Amino acid sequence: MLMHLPVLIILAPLLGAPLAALMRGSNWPWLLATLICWFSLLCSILLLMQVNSQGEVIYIMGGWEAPWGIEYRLDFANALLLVLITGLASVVLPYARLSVEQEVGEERSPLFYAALLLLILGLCGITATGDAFNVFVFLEVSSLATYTLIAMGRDRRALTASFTYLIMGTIGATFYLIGVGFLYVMTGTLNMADLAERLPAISDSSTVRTAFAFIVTGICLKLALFPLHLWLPNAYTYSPSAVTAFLAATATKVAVYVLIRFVFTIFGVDFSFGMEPLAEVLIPLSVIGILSASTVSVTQPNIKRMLAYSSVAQIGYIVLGLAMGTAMGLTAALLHMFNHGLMKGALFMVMGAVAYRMGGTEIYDMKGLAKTMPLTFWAFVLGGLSLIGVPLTVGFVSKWHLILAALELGWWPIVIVILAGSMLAVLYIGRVIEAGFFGQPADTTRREAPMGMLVPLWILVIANIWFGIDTRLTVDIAVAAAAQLMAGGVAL
Amino acid sequence: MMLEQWIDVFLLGFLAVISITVLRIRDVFTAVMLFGIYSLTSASLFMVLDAADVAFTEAAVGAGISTILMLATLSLTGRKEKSLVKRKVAILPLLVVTVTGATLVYGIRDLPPFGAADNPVHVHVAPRYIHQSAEEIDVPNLVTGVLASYRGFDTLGEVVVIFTAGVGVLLLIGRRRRREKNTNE
Amino acid sequence: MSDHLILRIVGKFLIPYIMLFALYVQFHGDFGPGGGFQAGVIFASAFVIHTLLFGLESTLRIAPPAVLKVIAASGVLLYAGVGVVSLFAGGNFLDYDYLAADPIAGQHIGIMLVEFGVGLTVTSVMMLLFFTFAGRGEPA
Amino acid sequence: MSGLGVWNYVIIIFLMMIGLYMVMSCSSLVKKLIGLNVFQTSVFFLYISFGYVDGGAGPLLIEGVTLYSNPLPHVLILTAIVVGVATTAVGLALSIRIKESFGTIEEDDLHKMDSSI
Repeated sequence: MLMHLPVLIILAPLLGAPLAALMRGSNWPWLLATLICWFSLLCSILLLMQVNSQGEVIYIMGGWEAPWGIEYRLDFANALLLVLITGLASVVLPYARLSVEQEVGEERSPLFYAALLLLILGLCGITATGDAFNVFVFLEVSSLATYTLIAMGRDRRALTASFTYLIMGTIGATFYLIGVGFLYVMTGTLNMADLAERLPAISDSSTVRTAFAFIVTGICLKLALFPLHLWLPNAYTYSPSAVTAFLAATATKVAVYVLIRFVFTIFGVDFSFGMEPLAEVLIPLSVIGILSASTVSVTQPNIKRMLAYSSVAQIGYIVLGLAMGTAMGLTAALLHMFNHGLMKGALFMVMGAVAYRMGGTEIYDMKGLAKTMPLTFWAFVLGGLSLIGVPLTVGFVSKWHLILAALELGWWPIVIVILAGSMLAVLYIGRVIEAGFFGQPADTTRREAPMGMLVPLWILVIANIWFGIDTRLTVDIAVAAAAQLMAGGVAL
Repeated sequence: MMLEQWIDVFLLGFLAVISITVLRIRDVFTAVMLFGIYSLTSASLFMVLDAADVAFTEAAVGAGISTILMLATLSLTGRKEKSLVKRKVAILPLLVVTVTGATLVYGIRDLPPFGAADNPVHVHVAPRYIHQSAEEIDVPNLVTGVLASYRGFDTLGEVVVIFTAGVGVLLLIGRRRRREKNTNE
Repeated sequence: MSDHLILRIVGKFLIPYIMLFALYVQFHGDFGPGGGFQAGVIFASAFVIHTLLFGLESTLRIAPPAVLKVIAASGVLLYAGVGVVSLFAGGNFLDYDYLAADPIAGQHIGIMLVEFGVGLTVTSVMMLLFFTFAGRGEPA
Repeated sequence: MSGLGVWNYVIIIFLMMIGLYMVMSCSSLVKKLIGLNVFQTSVFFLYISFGYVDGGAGPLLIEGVTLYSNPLPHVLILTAIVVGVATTAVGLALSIRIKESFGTIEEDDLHKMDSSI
């Protein structure tokens, strides 16, 4: 069965979603979904090991070799992302049971877990595939599930947030479709590796350049790059806690991955950075994004919204790394993609626990948290330190690599921007920690979050520290992935 | 076969007229009905371009299901678009649309000729579907062969998309009706 | 609708033929335009007409949403199941060659089954969509 | 490219832009969804135009015919149409919920109610 690993990751949630939808109550669908995520995580870890030993794993669907059929093609970059997606899902799902019971209700639980599995399925599908159109199909699976899940939030503004995302997300996906169509008409193929082979010969045509513009714009809408991030803050603020935690940690990362795949593997570094002004467009946007979104974060009274704006800023760091167009920049982008998933997952899970006990996520709900919910509070402190980029956390590792990449190019202003962003993070995280330590809670009784939430939460926090100290695993994989991508992505 | 191309352009022109009317009209109900006509015209356009399966689907989905669902929605949300006061042109959307359109016009400059048999799309990948599927799959309808076998995984994704829409709609608006009924009975 | 006698009778008369046509489209998809998706939409439209003529309550008695949910899920499971069977038969996921001794026969079986899966899911989801939208407005 | 071919693509782009403009400028959420459909449908035209072969037969194997239109774009667009209707259904369901919770589906009014939208 080991040769079928790539498809097993997809197959588990694919079979699980319809079954979960048919179940009753909330415990059975939850249990099924959790087990499925664990199974998928196991598969993705095995797959990452396979990639490590073989360099690349190819799986052809239906026995039709590419470019006639659809293939899954896994290298370090997407194998690592699969581990992140399934790993986060494996942590978020156990955590979700209590908060979903409270926020969504038992009656809708089976369909809710089905939608969550479909979301995971869609994200894994986008990540693993080697076919440009297949990306679109699974993008829509994950998007439709996302729109629904966001709208499950209790605040009525969740509905408008979801609708806004539906409109912007569909425009983004359609832009992507236009771009892929233009590539298809020029080459006759939809397979990514085949496209990469055929594009250099015709890269000078206006059609290919337009395709590039449309694909990059479409994906940037999905990954919420400033100024296309307008859908994100509301979507993250009003969706159910578990959904926010999972989406914030994975959904935008998958879009970043698609961007990396197109820029580096399909179009190639020479085209993207040599013939197209990719760096000239993306670097200013990400710099403005980092500074403005971090500044907005400082003033937000709602912590979920604050973290959402912080996510826009973090996306800025990732895009900044990949827009450098160097192996080091790409390494930093991939590292931050993984690490930011860990820290934002942890932080939003903390907010879910706070919402579960306090009923809200405003800053006054955080007052005196150190006394009332000490374990939850300390998880926030550690996650926050990681977000700032304090040494011995994952945040430090990725920001350190980003700074190294900028220094390699001699881009001092960029280094200052990165540091300024971290300073702003100190401000917005610091003010929450201050409220937690010195604020007076309305009710001083101790009411720690239930174990079912604390354990998954702390697993993620410990991962933040673990990968911050033992950097071999992540850094080695990111370096290897960047080397593969820079070399044209595929070990041809 | 110049005639087909004339019909193609004529139908597209007709679609342009309908779409402008839909844009300008205030009554959403009429807009939805016009959208139904738009879809049916699209279906004929697909037919002219030899895409029978697509035409079939567009007629059933666009003119059928989509329109019905929109009408059902309107019966709940009201049919008028409100603000009759301001009829101004929105500046930002116009700017975005102009830039996007200009980029696309730039993009079609280097497109291969419309309908030529030696275009890249007809030379690479597709020939196997056309010439070898008789031995490999033996299904006369090439679209079915590609859809269900060569790119069967895409179609699996398509079924999942539909299923997701079902799950989504049930989660969003499937619950209250049942509860109301329960309290009533 | 009760006074629209002609509509009711013509409609009633049409429904079985629409269903028959849907089945034709479903199983003739190998030879002509059509397939599971189109068939599913057409099949669902027969029930839409039924609802318009006889009211939602009576249609829901024939096609209860709980059953439709099961059918929708089973369509997806059937499609994925074909893939799983081919996995266990020694091929790759969705490799229909392994479904029968002869690859061509395997392809035929595989295509028929997955198209049927598509048809099941599309029919039931389309009906569910319509019933849900129509039911939302009904004064309960 | 012959004159008619250019017109084919130019009108398709025009339709696309009408759809996009409708999505961005219309106030009613249902009209936004109509615009989204117009936008997507015009992309479908683009794909089908790519697959068209002048003088070719539709992609149904017939004895003695060698020139066929390309079946691949047809397959892709079949999938895309399904995706489109799925998105529309979810969008419409959301509009109904928005109407029930806010009392309106006009974007302007929604903006007035919640500055954060």
